[in-house]
This record gives sequence, structure tokens and C-alpha cells, in this order.
Amino acid sequence: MNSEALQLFWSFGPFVILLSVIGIYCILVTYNLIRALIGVEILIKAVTLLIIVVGHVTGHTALAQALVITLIVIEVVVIAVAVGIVLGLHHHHDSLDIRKLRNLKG
Amino acid sequence: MDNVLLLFLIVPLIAGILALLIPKKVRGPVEVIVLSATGLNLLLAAVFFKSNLAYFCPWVPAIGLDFSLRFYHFSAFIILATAAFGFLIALYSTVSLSDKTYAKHFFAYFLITIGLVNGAVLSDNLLLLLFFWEGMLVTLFLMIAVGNKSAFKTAAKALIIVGITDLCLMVGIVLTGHLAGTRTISGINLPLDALGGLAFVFLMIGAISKAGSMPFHSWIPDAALDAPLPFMAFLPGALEKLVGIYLLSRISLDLFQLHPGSWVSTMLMIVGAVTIILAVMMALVQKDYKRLLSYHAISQVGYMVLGIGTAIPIGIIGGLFHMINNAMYKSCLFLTGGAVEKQAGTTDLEKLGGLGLKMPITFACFIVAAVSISGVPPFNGFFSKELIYDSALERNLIFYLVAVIGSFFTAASFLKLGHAAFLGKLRDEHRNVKEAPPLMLVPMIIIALGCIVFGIYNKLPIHALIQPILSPERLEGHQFAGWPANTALVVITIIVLAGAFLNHRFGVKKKGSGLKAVDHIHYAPVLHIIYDKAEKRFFDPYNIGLKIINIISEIAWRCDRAIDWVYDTLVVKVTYACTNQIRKAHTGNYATYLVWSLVGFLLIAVFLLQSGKM
Amino acid sequence: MTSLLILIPLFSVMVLNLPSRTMMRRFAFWLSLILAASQVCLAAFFGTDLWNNANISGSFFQFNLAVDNLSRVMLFSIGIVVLAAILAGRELIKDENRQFNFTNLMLLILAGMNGVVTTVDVFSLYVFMEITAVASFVLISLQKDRDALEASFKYIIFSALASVMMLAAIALLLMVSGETGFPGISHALSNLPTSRLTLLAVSIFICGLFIKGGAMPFHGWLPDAYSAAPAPVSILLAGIVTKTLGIYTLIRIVGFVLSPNYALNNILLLVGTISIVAGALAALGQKDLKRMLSYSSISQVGYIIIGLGCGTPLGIFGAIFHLFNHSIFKSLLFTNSAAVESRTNTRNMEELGGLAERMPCTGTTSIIGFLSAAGIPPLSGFWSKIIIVVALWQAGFHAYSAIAVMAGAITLAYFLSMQRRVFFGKIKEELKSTKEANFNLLLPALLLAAITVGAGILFPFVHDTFITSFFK
Amino acid sequence: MTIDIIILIILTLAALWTVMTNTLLFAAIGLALTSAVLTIVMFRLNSPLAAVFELSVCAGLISVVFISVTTMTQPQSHQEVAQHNRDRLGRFKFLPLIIILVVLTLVILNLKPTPPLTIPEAGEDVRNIIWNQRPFDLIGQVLILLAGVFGVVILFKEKPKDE
Repeated sequence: MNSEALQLFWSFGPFVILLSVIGIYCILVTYNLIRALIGVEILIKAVTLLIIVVGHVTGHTALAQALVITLIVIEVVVIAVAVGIVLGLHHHHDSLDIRKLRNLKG
Repeated sequence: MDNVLLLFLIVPLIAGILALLIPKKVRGPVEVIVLSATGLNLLLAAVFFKSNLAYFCPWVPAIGLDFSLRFYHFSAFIILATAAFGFLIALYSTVSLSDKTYAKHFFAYFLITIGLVNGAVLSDNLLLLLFFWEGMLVTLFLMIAVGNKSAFKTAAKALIIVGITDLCLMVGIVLTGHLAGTRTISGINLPLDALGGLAFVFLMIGAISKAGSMPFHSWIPDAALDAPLPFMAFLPGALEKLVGIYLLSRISLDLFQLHPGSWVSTMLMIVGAVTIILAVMMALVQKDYKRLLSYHAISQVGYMVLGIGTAIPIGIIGGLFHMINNAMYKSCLFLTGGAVEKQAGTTDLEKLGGLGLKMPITFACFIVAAVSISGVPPFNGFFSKELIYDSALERNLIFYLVAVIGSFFTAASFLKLGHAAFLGKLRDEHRNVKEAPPLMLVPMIIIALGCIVFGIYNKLPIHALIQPILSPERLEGHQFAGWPANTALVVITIIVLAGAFLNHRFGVKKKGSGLKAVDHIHYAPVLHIIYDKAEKRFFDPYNIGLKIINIISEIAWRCDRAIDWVYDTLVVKVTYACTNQIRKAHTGNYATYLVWSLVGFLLIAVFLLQSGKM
Repeated sequence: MTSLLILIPLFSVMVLNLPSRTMMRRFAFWLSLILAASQVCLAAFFGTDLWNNANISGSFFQFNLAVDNLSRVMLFSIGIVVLAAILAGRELIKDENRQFNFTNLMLLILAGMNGVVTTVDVFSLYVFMEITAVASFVLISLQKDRDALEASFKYIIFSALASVMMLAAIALLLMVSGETGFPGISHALSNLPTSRLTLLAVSIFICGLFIKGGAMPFHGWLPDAYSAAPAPVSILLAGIVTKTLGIYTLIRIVGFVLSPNYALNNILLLVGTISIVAGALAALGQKDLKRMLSYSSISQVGYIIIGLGCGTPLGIFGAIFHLFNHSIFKSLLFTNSAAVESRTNTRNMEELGGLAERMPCTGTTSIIGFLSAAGIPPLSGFWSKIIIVVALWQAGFHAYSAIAVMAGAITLAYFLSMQRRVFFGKIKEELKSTKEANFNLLLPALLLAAITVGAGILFPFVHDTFITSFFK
Repeated sequence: MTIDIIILIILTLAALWTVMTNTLLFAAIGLALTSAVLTIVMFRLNSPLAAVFELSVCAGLISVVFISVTTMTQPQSHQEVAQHNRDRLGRFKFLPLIIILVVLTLVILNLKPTPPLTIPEAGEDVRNIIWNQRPFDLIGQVLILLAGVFGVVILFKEKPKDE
């Protein structure tokens, strides 16, 4: 890890942070289940970018791409299952409102 | 040869597990197992009594836990006593619990307790001691819990109180091990400096709480009503005193250098004195046979703690002698209580009376034990109390006075108890009461005879059992056995006892049947004015005295309740307030939870990054 | 050999699904049972040499897998808890089709967890954690009732956040060390222990693991997920899944990969203590049996974390041993709660009472479980707790060890109140006809209780077998 | 390099639009757009294979999934939508503020984007890494796909029991 790579890394770093903030903000404030999943997606985009950037600046692009491909497969499966659960919740509540999800508490 | 020590653990534990495994419906084998196991235990203890054995086997070296046992004169003494009481009480219980469904469980836990007590007494490693000690906590809980319906609550109370003090013991053990650099008990001898004092106090809390001293006593009176009766005779009556005082004397004699006049010694004496006086005050106003005894079980601990706390040889000898004496007469008293309960069906003093003629042997045993506990010469309690008086006087007059006053009330309350239960008018429903079965009488008689023997021939226990515990140089120039050296003290004691008797007569006259007999003279037309005045003038001091006693009893009651309140209410309330806050915080809104996580993450990240900059 | 741990369940799932599903239904249960049982036996009786023997697996797959004693402990626990969950599932999941799906998912989750505990590559660790997590999402919402779906959704959001954090940390570690294998990362970090990038990576990583493991204040999803999941799934989830995903990985990363770091240890101690105390307090106020057990789980996880936070070998051993004990006694307690729920159709402790009379076996094993959890000798929970307390004391964290001891009182309090409200006392009129649970629920309960008692009594053996290898 | 920074800014804006847009449909399209922009970044950072994956799977498949689930969940009534929009505006208006704050913090911490000097060359072959060095991840992918299949079977196919 040389200083040049570090500098290059930090030129991309701020955007990763910005994307994460947008994603987390979306998860926190939305009242819609699907939007929450979109927030998660944006978080994953941020981390994908981070991996690619790291691979790029350290010269391990091949490894980074291998990781990203696996990550994308996992992402799809997680989203598919999550969408299934959202549909199930919609079936029960007849709405996508997150505020309905307060049955379990205490 | 030294492996024989393991038998002290294996025999009762295996027998206990066997007893648990036997199906509920089969009764005979359980009793056979209990009697043979306790008998074998007694035999072992008697055979090896004079030997010096040690067993060592590394167990968990990483935390300094070795399976190391040491059998020498002190532990042999406690083991022998345990075995003897265990056998006698087992004999008694086979009859007294014959109609109880929980008998099997009781016997199993009884045997396991004996095994654990043997282990605790034998263990020469602090952590091993803790292991057995915690095990005793569990069997204590289980033995109370098998009793009647409300027993579970009492059991939980006992578990919490003893559990908390056991935690103190644990802290003390860790601290002691840390200070001494070893966890082998026989290798520790620490000075009582600041940290050492702290360790001593923690260990002491564990020890005196096991013995049932104030302020860790409040489960005992409750257990008296709820737990099976042999339990009371066995654990709070005899065994817990034996192990608790054993540990107390071990820590004050061997583990730490306790000097007369040190703050720890004074503290022990204060604990002892307070326990004596408050518990006996409580005992005085009780209206239940077992509950009254249980408060005495607490009060007598005060004498032992006081004696050992003086840290002078005569006090220690007195305390230890009192320990074995107390175990004898207190278990005997509980056994008579059990006999009364079994035969008359109640232990409520208001429903008892005149049983003396129906149950003469029980009554005789009661008298022997009661005069022993009251300290009437020449029974055993007298000699041990005299030794303690002597040591208390040497330290401070106040302690002596407290001890003597305690003795006065002890005598008074036993006169009351004996009078209410065995004398007076026989109630109609008790017409058909019979003497207890022989198997219940035999243990009582043996123990009562023991009280007499240990009194008259007190050289035997003091020379054979107790004096070897102290190092020879500390005994130099002292004579403990035989008639007390200080005749003045004996005279005072006798005066006090006589005072107690007179006081009783007086009370009976005023309130009891004696008073009613003279009612017609009292209310005669002319005389009643004179009587009124005479009564007012004459009896006022008594009334005032009674009131003061009542107030003190009330205060004692309040203190007792306050301690109870701290355990039952304050701790619980604070805990539940926290609990409710935490529950309210969990609103079910996952965004809230996410915010917690993110805040946690940011704090952690900032903290770690800061640490890197340094 | 180690790769078979993952490949055999994978092939089993394929074999079960390729031919007609109806034909394979009966077969599936026995197959999964045999797989889990053989894993238990292999992990218990064979040393690490067997597992790392390359000749058995051949050179076809060159996996980054290794088994040390920590993995062995985990493999054993995984096997036993999966076994219990499969048995409970056969009893409690009535629908045949659903049970078949359940069994298949159990096999997948088994493969996933085996992968987690054997991998030596941090990205593969992530992959296997995701497999386990996805299978758990599906398992939680197996019955598709409202609460379960809600809990599952919360779990997905938290798990996704944790995964993203882990991936970010993996990327940063890749940046620092240039590779993703444990040895390489460990080597690179020992050269750069206090670089800001390293510390950022570490803090992100452990927070991700805290979320997965449910330490306070990262635990929001956990009580919901445990309590709303179907009974057999909560056994699995509480017993082993979150422990493998969060706590095992935490131990692996902090104890074996990262270089010792005083600040990190402080964080672990603090988070652990918060978890212990707040978890225990929260458990005290619960009415729902499973929810109480969930909070208790958080509290117990706290003990593991502070053990790890000591930073000494003894502390790490205590943490591992408590992890093992916890997975045993917590799945035991959840099995008991499943038995109670299956017979009474309620988990509300206010409505229960006196069941010990009707369900003696469940009641007794539950006593063993809670005594072990509360740390009463000679049960195994006592040993691990005392080791953690002693380790804390020796490491100089006297205040933390005192708190750990004091919290034991609260633990005892809530378990006693649970025991009293469910099993002791007078039996309610409407519960008079309750029967003891079926064999399929009793067998795992007895098995787990036997392990708890056995590991406690045979502690010297456990100690000699495992502790020596951790002190190397 | 300046062009990279511009693309990254576009990426951020796309994400911002995704989050703040009015309807779910636009949000899903915004997500696809974000993925597409990310693909461009990946191409520019010497990661073509991953970029192709990202484009086809994330921009394509996931957006399709989101759009179809949006249409599958029944449309809300007008009033509800209006209420929802008011609520949403209230809650989301802080996001740009927060973004600006974060950027300011980053500038203060001296983490602002600076044009790099050189770009290192690509190393090994991706296929070699996937097939020969990390076959483990492939097994993992198979396993997680199987888990996903069961999830879809259970969650989409089976009817809920309690009705």
C-alpha cells in the first residue's frame, strides 16, 4: 500500500461515503417497504464501487471483479427473497407501509 | 490409603443419585439406602478420625483449581459431627416423613448435601471449596422447595439471599487467591491489611451467612414454616452452623492473622452481639414452635461469631464448643418440634398445651435441650457460654452484657415455649395424642444424652475435639475444660437465670390461668379499688418493662423487615424500573433500532480511530 | 475432507430434488438426520488431523479450508443443534411439502455454517454467511404468518446493513493487505496495527459482526426474529445461526486474525457489558417465553464478548467454551419452549403454570438448561462463566468481572421467574389435560441436557482436549 | 481523471434522485440508472467483466424485479398518495442538507477528490481467479442460488396458511 494508491483511493472514497449516506438515509426515513429495499440496493452499489476502486488502486482488478461477480449473485438472491417477504407482508396488511410493522415490540 | 478420602464424597453422592433414580412408588429401598449411606459415612468418619490424610489431583490448573482434600483434626471433627447428625436425622426422618410424597426427593438431596458438606470441609483449595459451597446452595434450594405449597417462594428467597452472599464469598476467594498467590488453603496466611481486610470481610460474609447470622438470616424463619421439618433440624439447626462456623474459624485462624483489637475482630463481635440480641427479641414474641426455634437458631450463631470474633483463645474455644453444643441441642429441639407436629398435627402454640404427660420422653428431651440452650449448669450450653462470657468480658463489658441479656431472654422464651406446649391445659382434640414412635425418639434421646455428657464431662469434647484446632503455643497456660474459672460470672449467670424464671412466673400470674384463679377476690366489692391501686403501683414497672421489650421487639421486627424490604422490594423495584425503560425503548420500529446501531458504530469508529492517532 | 462438509449437503439437496419430490420426501428427513449425526460424531471423536487430510478429498477442489479446534467445537455444536432442529421440525411442521422444503433448507444452512466455520478466507466467510442468512430469512417466514414476515423483513434490513459493512471492511482490508486470506491479512495487519485505514476497517467489521451476533445496541432485529420464527427455526436460529454468523466470526477475527489492540478490547468489554446487563434486564420484563429467551441470548452473548475482550488466551478460551455451552443450553431451552407451545398453543407465561407436573421431562431438562445458563455448578455454564470472570480478573478488569458476577443474579432472577411461571406452581384448570411432548421433541431435549451435564462433570476432559491447543 | 469525478458526481445525483423521486416506478428506474452509471465507472476502472455483470443483472434483472413488485402491489388511492407525498417531502428534505454537511466534513478532514497521477495496469485474469483460486465462492453461489430457489418457491408459490 503506497501513498500514491492511497491518494487515488481517497479520490474515490468520498463518493462511496456519499452513496452510503444516501442509502442509509433512505432506509431510515422511508415509510415504504420497497423503498427500504432500494436503500439497501444503493448501499450495495456503494460497496461495489468501493471494491472495484480498491481493486483498481492496488492492481488486483481481477480479484476485485471476482468478488463483485459473487457479490452481485448474492445481491440478486437476497433481493428476490426480500421481495417475496414484502409481497407476503402486502398480502397481510394490504399496504406497503412500514409503520404497520410494529406488532413485535417490548 | 489417602484415596479413602474420596469415599466421603462418593458414598453420599452416589447414594443420593441412586435414591433419585428409584421410582416413586417403591419406598423401602430409599430408606435402606439413606440409612446405610449415612451409617457408612459415620463409620468412615469414626474409623479415620485420628488419621491425617491428604488427597491431591490437579483438575483445572489454568485457573488454579486442584482437587485437593485434607483430612486433619479440625475437618475430621466437623465430618464426624456431620456424619453423626446425618445418621440420627436420617433415622428420625424415615419415620417422620413416612407419609410424605416428597420423602424420596428429600432423602436424595439430604444425601447429596452430606456429600457436598464433606467436600466443602475437606477441600484444601479455595476454588474447590467454592464449587462445593455453590452445590450446597442448590441442594438448599431444592430441599426447601420440596416442602409445602408456599415453599417455593421461600426457597427462592433463600436462594437469592444465600446466592448473593455466595457471590461475596466468590469475590473473597478470588481476592484471597490473588493476594496469597496460591489457592491452596493450607498454604495461605495473610496479614489483615486494607486489601486483606476486604478479602476477609467478603469471606466472612459467605461464612456467617451460611451459619445464618444477621443480616443474612431472614429466610430461616420462613423456611421453618414451609420446609420439611427434618430439614430445619438438619441444615439451619446443625449442618449450616457446622460448615459456616468451620469456615469462619478457618479464615480467622488459618487464612488470616486475626488479632484481638483489630477492626475486623471488633466488627465480628458487633455482628455477633447484634445477632444475639435482635434474634432473641424476635424469638420471644413468636407464637409458633418451629418459628420460635428458628429465631433461636439465628441468635445462637451470634454467640459463636462473638466468641470467635474476640480472637483470644478462650473465646475461640468457647465459640467452637458452642458450635457443637448448639448443633446438638438445636437439632434436638427441632426434632421435638417435629415429634409434636407429627403427633399433635400443629406447631401453633395457641393450639397446643399439656402435651407433657402425653409425650413424656419428648418432653424430657425438650427439657434437657432447653436447659442446655438456656445455659443452666451443668449442661453443655452452660460451659460454652461461660467461656464466651469470659472472653467477651475481657474485650469489652458491653459485649458481655449483651451476651448475658441474650441469655436472659433465651431462658425466658424457652420457659414460655415449654409452658405453652407441654404444660398447661390439655386441649380436647389432643386427648388421643400418643408418644412419638421409637425411631423418632432414639435420635432425640441420643442427642439429649450427648448434651448431658458434653456438659458434665466437658473435658472429652474440649480436649479431644477442640483444643487441637488451636496451635499449642496459643493454648499455653490456659485451662478450658472443667468448671469455669471465673466464679463471679457463674454467679451472675445463675442470678440471670433465676431472674428469667421469676419473670416467667410473674407473667403467668398476670396473664395466664393463675391470674384467673384469683379473679373473684380481685373483683370483690371493697377490695378491687385497693387491688387496682396496688396493681397500678406494683405492676407498672412490669408493664413498662413489657412495653419497652415490645418496642425493642418491634424495632427488631422492623430491622428484620427492613432487611427483608431491601431484598424483596428495593432491589426488585429498581430492577423493574430499568426493565420497563428498556422495554419501552423497543418500540417495534426498526428505524429506531437502526439508529442505535449506527450511533454505536460511529462511536466505536471514532474511538478506534482516536486510539490510532496516539 | 473438510470440503466434504459443504459438498455432501449440497449434493444431498440436489439428489433430493432431481427425482420426483414426492418419492424423496420420506427419505429427506432421514438423510438430513444422518448427515447431522455423523457430523457430530466426526467432530467429537476425530482430531484435526483427519479433517485437514488432503488425501481424502483429493486435489480436485483446492479449497481455502482448515479445521482447528475452534472449528471442531463449532462443527460439533452445529451438528447437534441442526439435529435438534430437524427432529423438532418433523414434529412441529405438519404440512408435508413444507417439511420437505424445511429439510432442504436445513441442509443448505448446514452447508453454509460449515463453510463459515472452516473457511480461511474473509470473502468466502462473507459468502457463506450470506448463504446461512438467506436460508434463515426463508426459514423464519416458512409459515408466512404476519409476525414472522415482519421479523424476517427486519432481519433482512439489518443483515443487509451488516453484510455491506463487512464487505466495506473486506475491501479496506484488501486495500491494506492486498489479499483476502486470513494469514495474509493477519500478517499485513501486524505490520500496520495503527494505520487509520486498518482501524476503520476493523471498526466497520466488528460492528457488522455485532449486528449479526445481536450484541446491544446492535440487537434490534434479534428478539423479533427469535420470537416470531417457527419453533424449530428458533431453536436453530438462537442456538447456532447467529452464534456462528456473529460470534464465532468475531472470535475468529478478533482472536486469531487481528493483532492485539487495547482500544478494541475496551470496546468489546463495553459492548459485552451493555449486552449482559441490558439484555438481562429486558429479559426480566418479558411475558412471551421465546422473547424472554431471546433477550437472555443477548445477555449471554455479552459474556462471550467480554471473555473475548480480555485479550488473554484464558479469556478467549472462556469465550469459546461459553459459545459452545450457550448453543447447547439455549437450544435446549428453545426446544422446551417448543414443547410447551406445541402442547398448550401459547407462549404467554401468564397463561401457563404448573406444567412440570404434566410435562416432567420437559420441566426437568428446562431446569438443567436454566441452571447452566445461570452458571450453577456443576453444569457446563458454570465453568465457562467462571473462566471468563477469572480471566477478566487476571487481566486486570476488576470492575467488569464484578459486573459479570452481579449480572448472574439477574440471570438467575429471570430464569427463576420463567421456571416458576411456566413449570412450577399450581396447574391451571385449562392445562390439566396437557400431555408430555412427543418423542421427537423429548429426544433433542434429553440429548442437549445430557451434553450440558456431561460437559460440566467431565470439564477436565474438555479442558485437556481443547484448552491446551488454545494456549499454544 | 476529471471525467471520472464528473461521472461519480452523476452517480451520486442518480442515487439521490432514486431516493427522492415521487413514485416507486421512478425510484426503480432511478436504481437502474444508478447501476448503469456505476457500470461506466467500472469500465473506466479496468473492470469490464464485473461491469457487464452489473449492467445485465443489477440494471436489468433487479430493476425488473422492483418494477414488477411495484405493479403487483395494488395501487394506492389518490388521497393516500397525496398524503404520502406530503409526508415524504417533509422527511426527505433533509437529505440534500445532510449530503452537503457530509461533503463539508470530508473537505475539512482533507479527503476531497484529487486527480490521481497514474493508473496501475490490470493484473491477473479474472477467469483464472474465479475458477482456479476461488472455486469456493462458486460453490457458495450454487448454494445461495439453491437457497434462493427454495425461498422463491416458499414465498411466492405456497399460499399463506392462516386464511
